[in-house]
Amino acid sequence: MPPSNRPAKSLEPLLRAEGVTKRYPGTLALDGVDFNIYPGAVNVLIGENGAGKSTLMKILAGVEQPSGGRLMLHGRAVELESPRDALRQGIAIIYQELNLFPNLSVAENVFMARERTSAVGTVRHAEQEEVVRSLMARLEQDIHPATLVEDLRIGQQQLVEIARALAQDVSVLIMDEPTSALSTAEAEILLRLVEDLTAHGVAVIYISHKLDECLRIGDHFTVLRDGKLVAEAPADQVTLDWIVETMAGRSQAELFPRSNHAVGAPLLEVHDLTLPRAHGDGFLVDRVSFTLRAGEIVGVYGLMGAGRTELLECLFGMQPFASGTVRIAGFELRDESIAERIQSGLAFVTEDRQKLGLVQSMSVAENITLASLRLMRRGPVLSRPKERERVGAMIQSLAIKTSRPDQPVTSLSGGNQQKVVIARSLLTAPKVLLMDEPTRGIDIGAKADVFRIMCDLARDGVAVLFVSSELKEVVAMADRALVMARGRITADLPREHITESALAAAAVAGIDAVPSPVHAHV
Amino acid sequence: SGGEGKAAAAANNASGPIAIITPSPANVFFKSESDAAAARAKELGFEPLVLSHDDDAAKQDQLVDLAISRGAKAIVLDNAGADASVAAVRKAKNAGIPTFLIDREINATGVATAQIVSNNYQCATLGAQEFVRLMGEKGKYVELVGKESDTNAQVRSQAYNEVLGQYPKLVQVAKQSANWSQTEAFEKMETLLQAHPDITGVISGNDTMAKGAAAALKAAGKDIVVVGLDGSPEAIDAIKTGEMDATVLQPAVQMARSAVDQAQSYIKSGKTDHPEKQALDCELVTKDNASQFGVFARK
Amino acid sequence: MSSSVQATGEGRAIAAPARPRVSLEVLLLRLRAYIALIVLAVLFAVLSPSFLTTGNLIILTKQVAINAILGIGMTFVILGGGIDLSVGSIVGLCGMVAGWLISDGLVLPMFGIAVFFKVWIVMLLTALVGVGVGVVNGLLVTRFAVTPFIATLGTLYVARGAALLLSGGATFPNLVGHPSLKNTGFPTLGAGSALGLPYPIWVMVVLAAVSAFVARKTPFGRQVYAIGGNEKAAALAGVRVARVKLLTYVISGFCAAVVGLIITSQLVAAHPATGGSFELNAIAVVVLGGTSLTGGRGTIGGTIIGAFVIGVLFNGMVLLGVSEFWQTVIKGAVIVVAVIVDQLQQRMQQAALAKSPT
Amino acid sequence: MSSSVQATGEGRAIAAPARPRVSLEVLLLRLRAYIALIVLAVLFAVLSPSFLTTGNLIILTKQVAINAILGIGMTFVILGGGIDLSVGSIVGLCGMVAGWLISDGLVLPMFGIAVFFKVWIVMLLTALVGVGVGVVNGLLVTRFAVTPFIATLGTLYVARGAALLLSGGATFPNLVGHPSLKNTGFPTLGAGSALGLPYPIWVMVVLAAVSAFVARKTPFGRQVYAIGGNEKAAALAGVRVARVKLLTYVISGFCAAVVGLIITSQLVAAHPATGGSFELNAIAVVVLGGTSLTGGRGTIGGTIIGAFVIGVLFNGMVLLGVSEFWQTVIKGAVIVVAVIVDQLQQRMQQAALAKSPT
Ligand SMILES: Nc1ncnc2c1ncn2[C@@H]1O[C@H](COP(=O)(O)OP(=O)(O)OP(=O)(O)O)[C@@H](O)[C@H]1O
Ligand SMILES: Nc1ncnc2c1ncn2[C@@H]1O[C@H](COP(=O)(O)OP(=O)(O)OP(=O)(O)O)[C@@H](O)[C@H]1O
Ligand SMILES: [Mg+2]
Ligand SMILES: [Mg+2]
Repeated sequence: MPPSNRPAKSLEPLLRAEGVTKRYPGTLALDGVDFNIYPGAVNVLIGENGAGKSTLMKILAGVEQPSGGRLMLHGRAVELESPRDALRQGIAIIYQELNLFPNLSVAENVFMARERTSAVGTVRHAEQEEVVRSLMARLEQDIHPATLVEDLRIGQQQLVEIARALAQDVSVLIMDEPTSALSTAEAEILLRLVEDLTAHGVAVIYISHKLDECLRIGDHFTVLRDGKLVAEAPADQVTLDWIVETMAGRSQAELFPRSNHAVGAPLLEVHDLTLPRAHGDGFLVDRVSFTLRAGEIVGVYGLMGAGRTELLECLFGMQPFASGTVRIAGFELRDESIAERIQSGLAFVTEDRQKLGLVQSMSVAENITLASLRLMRRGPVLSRPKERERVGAMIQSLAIKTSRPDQPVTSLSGGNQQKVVIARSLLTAPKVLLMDEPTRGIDIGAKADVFRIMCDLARDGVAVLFVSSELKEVVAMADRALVMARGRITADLPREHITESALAAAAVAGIDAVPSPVHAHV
Repeated sequence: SGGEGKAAAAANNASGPIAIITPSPANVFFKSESDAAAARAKELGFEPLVLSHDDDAAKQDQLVDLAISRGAKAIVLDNAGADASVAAVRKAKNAGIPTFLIDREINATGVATAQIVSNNYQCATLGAQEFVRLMGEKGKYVELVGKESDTNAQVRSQAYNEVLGQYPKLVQVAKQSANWSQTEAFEKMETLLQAHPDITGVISGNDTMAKGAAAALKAAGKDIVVVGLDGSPEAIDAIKTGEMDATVLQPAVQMARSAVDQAQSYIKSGKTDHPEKQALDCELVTKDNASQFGVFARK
Repeated sequence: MSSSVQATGEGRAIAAPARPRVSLEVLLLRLRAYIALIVLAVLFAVLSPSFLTTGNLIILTKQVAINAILGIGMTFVILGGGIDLSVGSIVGLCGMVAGWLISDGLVLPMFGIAVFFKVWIVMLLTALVGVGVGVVNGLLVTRFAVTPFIATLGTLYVARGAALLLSGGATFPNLVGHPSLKNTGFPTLGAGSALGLPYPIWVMVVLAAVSAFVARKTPFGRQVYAIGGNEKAAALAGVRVARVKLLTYVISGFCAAVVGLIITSQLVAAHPATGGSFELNAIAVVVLGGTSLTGGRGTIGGTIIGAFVIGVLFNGMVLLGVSEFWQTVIKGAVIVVAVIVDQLQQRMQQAALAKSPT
Repeated sequence: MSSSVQATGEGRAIAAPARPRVSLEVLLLRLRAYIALIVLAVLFAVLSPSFLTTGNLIILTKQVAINAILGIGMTFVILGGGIDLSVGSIVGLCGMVAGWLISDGLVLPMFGIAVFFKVWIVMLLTALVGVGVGVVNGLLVTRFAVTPFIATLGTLYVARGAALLLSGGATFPNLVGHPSLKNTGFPTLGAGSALGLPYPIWVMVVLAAVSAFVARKTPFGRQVYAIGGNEKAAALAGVRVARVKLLTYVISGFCAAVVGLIITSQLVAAHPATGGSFELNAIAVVVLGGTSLTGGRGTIGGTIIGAFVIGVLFNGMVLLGVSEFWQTVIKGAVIVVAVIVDQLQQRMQQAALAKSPT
């Protein structure tokens, strides 16, 4: 988009971090960072996993207190003791990890701690739901305000988080990877929303690993690296290569490694896999059949809610009501437990690392070995040396950024946590690797590592099935692409036919023949 | 024939439910008590309604309510506290139901129809006097007190101290509550032996604790005077084997039976031919006469 | 543009049923709580003629009031993700305080006098004691970050000890007060009645109504649910977590004090051991009512029903002359079975509403 | 590629200095658990001459063994994210079972005979009963998805009732067995000793050693921690959650059975009310030992220390002749204070680590 149709941004930063330092046990998360936030503009903050982005945002939002440095709001120093403080100063944040109340309705989530009350101090539920209905309209979502949040999918929940931030009038809105859980269509809605907000003078801080997004909407770019500020530039001086160079010292060429190697015997054979919606109407997974061969990397594309997660869950034995036949290396799986499926060579990387991936109370090492303790034994006993060796190797090959293997896994940055989850599956030496959104919320460097790993595995004869909502990834990485819509496979594209338009078209095929939302902006 | 039936019932003229409310039957004393009462009630043609208040005055209050709503003809009650029970008994009275207290009295007269109690004070005095004798009027001793919020624990401890206090050479080196519990008595005794290895006697508020103490003493290889109170079968066995030296038997069975008998005559004739307060004396049980006693009664 | 609206329009087709689904859920939740109750009631009505008499039902309800009132306070604490083991001891302590104020008055050694209060002031002061213990619990949990279980386990012991020390273990007898001291009338609370229903029942009704309203309709109520659902998120959303949690313990303490007053008034005497292990009943009642011990889910209404389940069970077994030992066994069995039924239904329900676990 | 290694190379460089601090962290963590213990021990050593005598220390440790053994089982359950309220009742039930087998033997009505077993078989059977109750708890929690608190609350009542029914409330006295029945020697477990230490102490030592090993060094132990940390994630990692959780309750049931045997053997009599409210002590002990009630964090070693804290407290107060009432108060206070100290130190520790320059 031409910069012209953007609001002329003032050169006075609205909010400014000066020499902010944050120390955690074992890590210097932020090291004297200066960060300017301009009103009426999209201030993009980029950096690798663990660069310190979220930490900096937590400080701006009053969640964490800086170990050094200060914050200037409207040129005056401010102390933000708590999120409440920050809100009072008009600073709102959409966190990287969802912070919702699964047991409450969408409306109650949006208005939590800011309830609309009557004279006698009772909550005006009707009024709140009315407001939320309009917010949802603005987000082009059709979620009933009275729906319990736990009944929504991640993507929809992410949008509720956003609605929550919109419900209060703010001068600074922080978005920490708001699109990581969104489908392309939903992301589009959000981006338009951001432009709308800046047009009304709001200072938006935008963090994302989807660089094309950043380039599209960013006005100011700030790059963090290992807790230090490495570069700052206005939009017009910024290019993709510049970003990649400055943030990682890597040129994009290496992002998608390719390895052309032979495809072998069928490892995963799926026939008529079906998962009915429990209350009868229709199917979450609808008579899905496909075959996965050794050394193949197959991408599964689809809009959010297409049923890709369910498909993987059925394969991994997480859906008791699923029917159909699944063969691993010719051996048919019936009602095997997850443990047995893992032993038979299946591995699964979940899309929700917080809820289903990590054991937050455990160390990095313990998380990595959890699925393969059998291999760590000497006799009946766990052997520390064996563990240390295996874990060390994994940390090396996945380039997990951790100060030591026995560091609490919660102290890793989002991207590195994701790598830990992947490492766990790889340790089980799988024949077939299922990955649900493996690159969600991780940076270019980490993505490159993940893709490299996928290729290496394929080369070693592992069959890789990965779900992704990012067209580019599928196009670049998949030897074959399956497209799902409404639980059905609507396309099975061989390598040479995988194009963004083909994928996008097939993704809405099940849904009546409208052009894909993606078309609308490509 | 129906007339005959009525006549029969009249002749028998005891029928309808009698509530028998005692503390938890987990304690053999109260069990024998309520068993005896229930048995007697059956003999007399009543329908015994056996309840337990677990020494919880609030629960006792609820049970009395229930007895009333069940239309009980009479209540035989081993109460849950001399003061805390007055209201419940009065409530029954106002509902026209006579209450016959056994084992424990209440701090009010004219409310219950009869208070047939083994005089705790007299029992404890008996035990204390025997203890003095066994101790030879001298030496250090430990007293184990029951649940200190129970009236009986207080009364018994008081009686002990009044008797033992008269003998300057009898020195109480420690006084601990073991809450009527065997396990607690065992552990406290073990510990107290550390502080006072030179004690020559233990006097306990009931037999359960005495047994616990005896076990601890035996384990510590000490054979000293142990005196309990209640006259429970285990205690009597222990006395026979010499683990304990004396206990005081409360005529639980006798109390229970006569309570039911008086209830019947009261229901029949509106009076009991007894004063309200009837104190049954306890009997001292020692090695010499142990063989003459059964379950809370002379054989 | 329009197309993307279309696309989500598809989502609408699926999401739309939300509203009815919610009410269905609620309905089932209600039903679930009732089932055990109905089963038991019918059972006893058949087995014992005296069960369904007005007299018995009133007594039953009066006894239910005790657990119900404790349960109401406990519900708030549990909804907020905590637990309160100290309620039983608070009942005992408050009973003793009331008894002490009525029989000995507030002794002021410095002036060598004792001040006696009107009964309603005594009740007020007693309630304040309950609130006080609640505040202590709350502070331990919020300010000192002690796990609720342990914090309230501590106060369980301390409060009980205090109750015993207050009278050296003795009972405060015959709390009728004395005309000359203008402190008569205490027994009325326990013994009196209006419109044929004993006061304790009215107290329960009022407390239940008020709390149900607070839980559903006030920001405080919603925030309690929020904290129970996701405490971290609540803090980030700006909920004053510490304050709200503290308040739940205060409510619980207050309810315990009320129970203490009712029981003491019924007995016209204060016994320091009163209330022992009441906490287990209170918790059982809450959980039988369908409230989740992990917090965030449950209703006051459910708790009341839970209280009736326990009450009916106790009443019925006594009427049938079930032996003490069997009563213990059956009580345990019923608690578990009721919850299992609860679980099964929840599962059936989930199955009926199943969505991806993600 | 190399560049990415580069990047992480830097990452390590930054974090490297952390190493030395690790051991410090661990050290502080260890120390924390001891503090309350040391304070109390010193206090009593000063106040009572008899406290530091060998005899007393042995007795003390013997009494600690009871809570410690219960605590060990409880630790596994709590680490796995559960709780076991039934241990006290299991102690009572198992004691009664042992007493019954020794005095009446296993009665087989159909043959009109009673079979008497050697003492070691009696102990085996008793342990099996404890394990059995554990299995029931485990199944209720895993198969029927009942909240641990409620499941074990139910078995608390049922097991207690069973214990009472077994003898109709009576005690099994004088369990010395009879030479003719070849079932003598039961009292040895409680009264006997080796190398000057009573058997109960040895039992504690062995159980503690074994469980510490299991918890730290075996896949099972690791999986317990994982389940306590994040059950769903553990399940996805292929941990057989149901099986592992069930096992923790079995361990707890077994430990309770052992305690039941020890106590019965010490008293040479089985009383159905034995073990009442032991569960509270066991839980207190575990938490005093620094194990988190939310699961996933804690150690067996900590639990043992926790048991000593309670044991020393109890022993010292009795030696000093502290009144029962004050004992209650102080016990509660100490539990809370110990945990508060624990919390404060954790915080200070965090703060210290954050400040210290990287
Ligand atoms: N609570 C914590 N304790 C210790 N270290 C922490 C903690 N939170 C963050 N860190 C460390 O601070 C550094 C920055 O983390 P942060 O989450 O800000 O990275 P990020 O830029 O948000 O990465 P991502 O893009 O993956 O979210 C990381 O090295 C991380 O390990
Ligand atoms: N708006 C909606 N409301 C309710 N259910 C929906 C909605 N949209 C889709 N679904 C159903 O929910 C199921 C699961 O959605 P889910 O997001 O897990 O699928 P997905 O393809 O894995 O998407 P993603 O992996 O991006 O989350 C889908 O099969 C879809 O049929
Ligand atoms: Mg981040
Ligand atoms: Mg998905």
